[in-house]
Amino acid sequence: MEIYWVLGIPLVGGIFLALWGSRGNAPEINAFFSLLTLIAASILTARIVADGPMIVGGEGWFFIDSFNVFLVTLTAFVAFTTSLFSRPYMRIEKEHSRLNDKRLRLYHSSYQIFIGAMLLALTTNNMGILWVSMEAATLATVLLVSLYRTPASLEAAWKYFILCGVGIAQALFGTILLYFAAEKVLGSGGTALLWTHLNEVKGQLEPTVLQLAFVFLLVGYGTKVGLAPLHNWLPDAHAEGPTPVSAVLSGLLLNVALYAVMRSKVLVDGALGNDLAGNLMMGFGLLSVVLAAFLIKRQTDVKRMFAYSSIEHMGLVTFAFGMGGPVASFAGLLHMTMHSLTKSAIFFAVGHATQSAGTQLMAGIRGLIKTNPTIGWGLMLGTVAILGVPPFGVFASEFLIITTAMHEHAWATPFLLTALGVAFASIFGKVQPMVFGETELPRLPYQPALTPVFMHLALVLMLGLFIPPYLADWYRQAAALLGG
Amino acid sequence: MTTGILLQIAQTLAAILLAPLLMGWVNQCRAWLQGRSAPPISQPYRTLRKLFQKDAVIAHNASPLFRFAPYMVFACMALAAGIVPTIANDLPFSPAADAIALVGVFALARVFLALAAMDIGTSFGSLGARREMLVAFLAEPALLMVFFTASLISQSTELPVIVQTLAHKEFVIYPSMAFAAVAFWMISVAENARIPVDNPTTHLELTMIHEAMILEYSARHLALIEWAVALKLFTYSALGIALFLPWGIAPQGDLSALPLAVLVLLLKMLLGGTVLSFMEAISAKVRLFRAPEFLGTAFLLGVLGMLIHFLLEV
Amino acid sequence: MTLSLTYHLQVINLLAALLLLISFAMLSQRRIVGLITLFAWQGAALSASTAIVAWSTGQHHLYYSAALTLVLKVIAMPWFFYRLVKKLDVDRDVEPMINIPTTMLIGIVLVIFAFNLAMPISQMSGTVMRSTLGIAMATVLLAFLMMITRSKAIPQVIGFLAMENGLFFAATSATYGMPLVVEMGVALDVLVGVFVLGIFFFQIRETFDSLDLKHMEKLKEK
Amino acid sequence: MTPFDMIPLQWAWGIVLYWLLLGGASLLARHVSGLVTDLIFPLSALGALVMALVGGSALILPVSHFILPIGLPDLPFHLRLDALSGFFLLLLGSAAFGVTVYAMGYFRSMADDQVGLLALWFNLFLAGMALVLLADDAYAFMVAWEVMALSSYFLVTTDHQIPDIRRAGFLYLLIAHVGAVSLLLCFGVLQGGHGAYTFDYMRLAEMTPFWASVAFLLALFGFGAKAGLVPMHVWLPEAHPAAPSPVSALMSGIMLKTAIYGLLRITFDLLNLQIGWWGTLALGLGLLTALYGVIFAAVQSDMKRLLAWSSIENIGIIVAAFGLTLIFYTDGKGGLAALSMTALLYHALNHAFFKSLLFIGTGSVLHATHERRMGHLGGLMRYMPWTAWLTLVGALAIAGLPPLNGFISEWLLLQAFLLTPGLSQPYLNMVIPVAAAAVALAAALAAYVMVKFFGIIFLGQPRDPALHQAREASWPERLGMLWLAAGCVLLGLLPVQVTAALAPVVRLLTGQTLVNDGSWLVLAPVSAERASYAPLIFFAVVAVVLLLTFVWVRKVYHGRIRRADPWDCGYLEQDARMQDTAEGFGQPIRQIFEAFMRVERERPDPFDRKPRYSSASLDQIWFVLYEPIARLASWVSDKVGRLQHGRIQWYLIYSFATLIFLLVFVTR
Repeated sequence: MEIYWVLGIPLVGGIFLALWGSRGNAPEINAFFSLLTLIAASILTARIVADGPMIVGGEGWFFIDSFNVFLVTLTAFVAFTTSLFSRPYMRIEKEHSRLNDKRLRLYHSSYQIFIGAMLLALTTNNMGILWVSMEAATLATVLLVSLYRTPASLEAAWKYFILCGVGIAQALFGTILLYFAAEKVLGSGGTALLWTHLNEVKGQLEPTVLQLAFVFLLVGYGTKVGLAPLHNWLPDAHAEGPTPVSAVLSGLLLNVALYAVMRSKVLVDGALGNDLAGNLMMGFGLLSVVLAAFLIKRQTDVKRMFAYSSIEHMGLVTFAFGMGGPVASFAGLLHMTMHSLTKSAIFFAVGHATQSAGTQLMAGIRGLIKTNPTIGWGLMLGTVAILGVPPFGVFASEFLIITTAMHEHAWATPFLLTALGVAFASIFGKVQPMVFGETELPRLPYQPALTPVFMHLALVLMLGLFIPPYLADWYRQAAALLGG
Repeated sequence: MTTGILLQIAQTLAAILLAPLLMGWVNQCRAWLQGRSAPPISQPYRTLRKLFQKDAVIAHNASPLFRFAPYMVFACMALAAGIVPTIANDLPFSPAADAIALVGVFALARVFLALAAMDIGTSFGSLGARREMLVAFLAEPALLMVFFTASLISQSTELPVIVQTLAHKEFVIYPSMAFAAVAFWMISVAENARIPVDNPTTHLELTMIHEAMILEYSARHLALIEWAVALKLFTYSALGIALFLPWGIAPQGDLSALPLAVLVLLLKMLLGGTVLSFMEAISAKVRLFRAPEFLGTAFLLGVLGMLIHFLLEV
Repeated sequence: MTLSLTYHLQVINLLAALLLLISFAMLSQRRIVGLITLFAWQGAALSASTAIVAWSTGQHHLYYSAALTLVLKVIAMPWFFYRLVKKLDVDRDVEPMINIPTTMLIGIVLVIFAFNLAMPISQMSGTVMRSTLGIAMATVLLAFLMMITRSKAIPQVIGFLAMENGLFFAATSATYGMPLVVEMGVALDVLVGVFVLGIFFFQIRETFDSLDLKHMEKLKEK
Repeated sequence: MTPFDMIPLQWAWGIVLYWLLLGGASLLARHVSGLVTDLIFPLSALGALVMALVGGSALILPVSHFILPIGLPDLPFHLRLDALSGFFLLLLGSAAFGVTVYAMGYFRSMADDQVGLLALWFNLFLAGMALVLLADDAYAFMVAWEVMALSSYFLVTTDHQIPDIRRAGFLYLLIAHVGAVSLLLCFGVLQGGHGAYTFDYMRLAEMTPFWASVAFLLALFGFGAKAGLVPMHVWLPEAHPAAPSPVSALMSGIMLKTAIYGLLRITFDLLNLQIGWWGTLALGLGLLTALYGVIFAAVQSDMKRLLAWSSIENIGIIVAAFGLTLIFYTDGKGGLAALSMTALLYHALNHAFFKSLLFIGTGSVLHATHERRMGHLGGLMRYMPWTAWLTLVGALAIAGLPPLNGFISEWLLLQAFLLTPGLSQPYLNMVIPVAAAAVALAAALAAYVMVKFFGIIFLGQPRDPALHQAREASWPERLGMLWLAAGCVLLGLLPVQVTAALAPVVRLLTGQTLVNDGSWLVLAPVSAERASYAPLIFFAVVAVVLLLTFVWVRKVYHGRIRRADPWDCGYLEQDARMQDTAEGFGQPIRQIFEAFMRVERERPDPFDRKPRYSSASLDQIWFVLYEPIARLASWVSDKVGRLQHGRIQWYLIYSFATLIFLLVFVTR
């Protein structure tokens, strides 16, 4: 039952804001709906914790297990904090008259739709619907990326649309192939694409078809995950869109896309019985990590830089899932969580920083710690966290990933070592002067909404030192599900 | 034990008292060899007495360190003289410091002297200190190498044990000791500020090392330093004797051998002094920049000696 | 029955071949209006084949998707694009990135590749059609190629939609159509997508006063 | 339960918590003027003292385990306190006590909110270091390790307005992080596959020689990067001068030792086999580091930089001792291993004391004169006698002069070197005495460096008129220095007792202990015949002779003392600029060892009105190793950047190519 609330609230919110979103208190309404979603999601979570996995609706349209339930919570949570952050942020944008009410209406309503689409993608049991909602999420964000209507933002949005559209088309082809293989076993009709059904019979699915299907799915959803060399839309979209959008894009959308990949991988592994899928993912992951690290080195735009860092981390997660095994999968899931929390926190801090400096170029941002200490420390700590320095949680997952890799795929570790080193040098070398040093930047005229930042960082810190047992259990079950 | 302690004190006192004599003898020989009319052999004693009677003149900005240093240097040298077996071989002090510690003692004295030299802040003082340390940082490890060779042979760094092994065990020829001997000679020349590294008789600012350090001292402080210098020369000679011609030093607890030992010692000292002055007379002072090379050679010889030991004697 | 099946089989194979032919034609077509026409024809062929499949196999929900295809891809979208082209007045020759003959050659290679790829699958395809999957895949790849070669916005989008056609063909002919929900969803997405694109075109147009993609190469690694 | 039936481990963990709380408190208290310096720092110092006691007690008490309810799900923090950890905790506590007391006076002059923040990181730093020593599983260790690095980074960048300091901090954290990652890999090897991250499992894991060597090399790299082993040392001469002096003292005196601790823990405790060539490698690296460090120390003109380089030297000596221990150990010579291990631990302890002492000494000088360049100091002994005399103790100690503590560890080490004829491999028999020569050379050079250091800063005439205003350090600062100086003296005078106290650690690591053949007075590590050293007698004799001479001179000759201008061969116009500068003092060394450095000279041309000559000796390794790496990285990133040139068609081609490639790949 809660599932309908979880999906319904954002939908209603989207429609409501589409109609009345141009009024002054739209940001509050937005935050309110996000809060409702979060509440519904947590009730759902509580339900799952109590009763275990469940299948809801007609022939079982919705399927919630330990793998996606925590992603649902995560999504709802980050969506809520982001909406809190976007309240003052969007106000300022409006005062600077970079946006007007019409655009804000568009922004708020698409925001809700986007969240709804992602939640649907996470909860649906039907691989087809999964595809549909992924596409919907893309469409909802395209207009958000081009919200400023600047040439750059239009270009970014266009690339985002075309590249992801093409990618997702491949994913559809993969889905068709999947269905093609499935109907032989399950017979044609609605149930043949239900993941739960597929999962039961995955052993009987036709390998040759499935491996083709997986290639298409991987290329398709991988484009949205931002795996190199399919990642080219990602930095542009992150850099040119409004910061809240960047936050949810790299904090949530990438996760959801990766979720789709993983769902397919489970089926393919079952059908093929070899670790072809795993090797492909390891390859992509490693490539992304290394490329991203070296690309970070040459960035001048702060949001672009952190976008590349998202690619790097998604690569790491993909690599971990590719390795498989309980520890690695566990680490991958953990890393997903940590990355969304940390990265969105960073984007919040960066948003305020860029607003106070009036530029996204890092050369223009200096000595935040003097003018806006909280922002400065938020950015510094966030950066340190995302770079995998303990006691922040990102380290916990990197610890598991790297140690496992060292033991099972020692050949990969030199790449990881290089990439991590280069990424650390580049990011920290660029962030340090932004935070430290002398400056003549003005103080922010308003009170920055840094509650979300420190809330996230506190969570990350907490998870680095202590992971609640039930959360750990989810991770374990999910890891087992992903072929542990 | 008591006899040991008495012997120890006796030996130390003897060293302290005899040291200027050796100095005088060396100067006399050198004068003869250079065809000058020689000062009497007791000249050093006279100098010391004269210096002790004078009023001390000290620079305005001299710190306590400056006045403390001479006593420190003297004390160190006395200790050194105490632990080197000169006449007898069972010395209660000797467990207190072995060969390595002996090097440490010399280093301690040197550091204090160098610091005192820098204290007044004159151009020559700091210059002397620098040069002294330059000589030291090569001479010290070289000296250690010499000791190592000896102690690898005798399986010990205890000077008495070394002497015991070299003198009172059956006679063996150690090629390594030959290298060590040459190295030791070069070191002791440098350490005692003799030609060719330094010239104790001139105050030529381009070349002087030791003298540059003690320029600011006068009267009793100077006297103590001069005495310490003499003592150092004495100790080094004693060392050389103990290491390279140890025969005649009285073995553990046989007092009957003592008189002989004293006699032998005096002879050796005379001999050593003659040789030293002879070498000084025939060689010329090298340029300061050559000093590191000179000592580097000594260092290398020391190391070579050790390697030779491993090659031929193990 | 088998006879009729063979008829359908032949007709559908014919339509499939037509589909492939049209893709090639699109690949070689310079004028945008011509492109749009071809796109309409492709849609028509697609919906026809869908209808036949529906009729021959009694998968009634395929009628819906055939109708949907007819409405969307043969009428609505071409019309919309015509309007757009007239309105924005961008109907000029498009100079492709790679010249036409080369493109054709690459296209042929792709087709062969796609067939080889699809061969093992078609072997054990239990459905009436054999080689359709290969053709669908070829159509998709050709559309992809077209998107690569075209340097203007509208042709690229048409290529995108042609790709969707290929997918639809695969969905309907290789399998007896996806579950209805899915197809509806897909169709909805396509529809929304096109509207978004429409908005886009105007925005791009008013920003760059041209739909040439050459203006949109600013974002890069300096 | 009452505090008395708590096991030491619980005490240790309690103090770690206590430090963390103090950190939080100082953050809150930062707005109340003077509260942090007058309350927080004393409390931290108290904690340090207790920590020292706990560590000491752990040397004799049995090993104790302890599991915290935090950490990873399957891997809660395991803590463990054995003799090794105990020894290093003792080192940490006793040295940190002096430094923290000192800090109480040192940071008085700092703005309140700044000092509040600083105290937070200060306490975190202490807690982190202690936790490193207590950790008993890979995760806890790494967390503590990085907390230590991070907090010290924030301490180093206290004055982040200065670009050089930012650069130093960045370099420091970067190298620390790379080292940490290689430690991660090392643990990855050690965990043996079944996700067994606790040290207990690692102790059990059976390793092939190959993987053991990989683990060892990774550990050597990781810990070497933290300890400042050549060629990973480049951050050290930058970061230590950049930090506030008490922090430099902590970093140099204690943090470097945590790296040594890790090296010992992994090599002798976690790895279940050791291989001889490891020892040779470590010995070689250690000696190289020692010589490299001391040579560069001799040519520095910045006093804190000089000390930083000298830290590199001492680490080199410690690592050399480590290598020697390995060689003996793998050769089955437990007794000799015990000897060199004792030397190692002893030197680590000594270095903690005298290096911290020297660093805070420079801190007081810095406070009094706001000057770090030795070329602008001088004659301070007259204005700050306490600082001067206490620093002199440290200087003599680090120069390895008897009867202070520096001498003993070097003496022990040389003894160990002299015992190599016992070894089975002949080539080692030969090589190692030569290594002894290198150690001796380094020690002698250290004396050179310290004469330069002390002489130029505290002796001579002030090179700058402003120095006449220099004031003596405040009483907490003096107290801190006094504590450390006393440590140097006691460690120097009581070697027998200290070595006895080290015995449990040595037994834990090498299986044997040092037998002291001498009495409570005489240290005779192998046998009284073999070698012996009795600093107390030594000291007594020197003192007695000194006294006697003094009295005698006084009694016999009552010469008066006249004050006059310096004579200096009768030269007139003595002024401060005629003294040796720091550069001048180092010049001979530079001339001899120029091959190691890149010397940049600024020569005046003949027509200069105000001719200036300046020369800087730069680290050659930076240019031959690090700059090429940096260039390579940017070259690669340029090439990679080409991929992304904005044309959407190209992006489509990437996707297309990927698709085709994968299709071919899977259906091949």
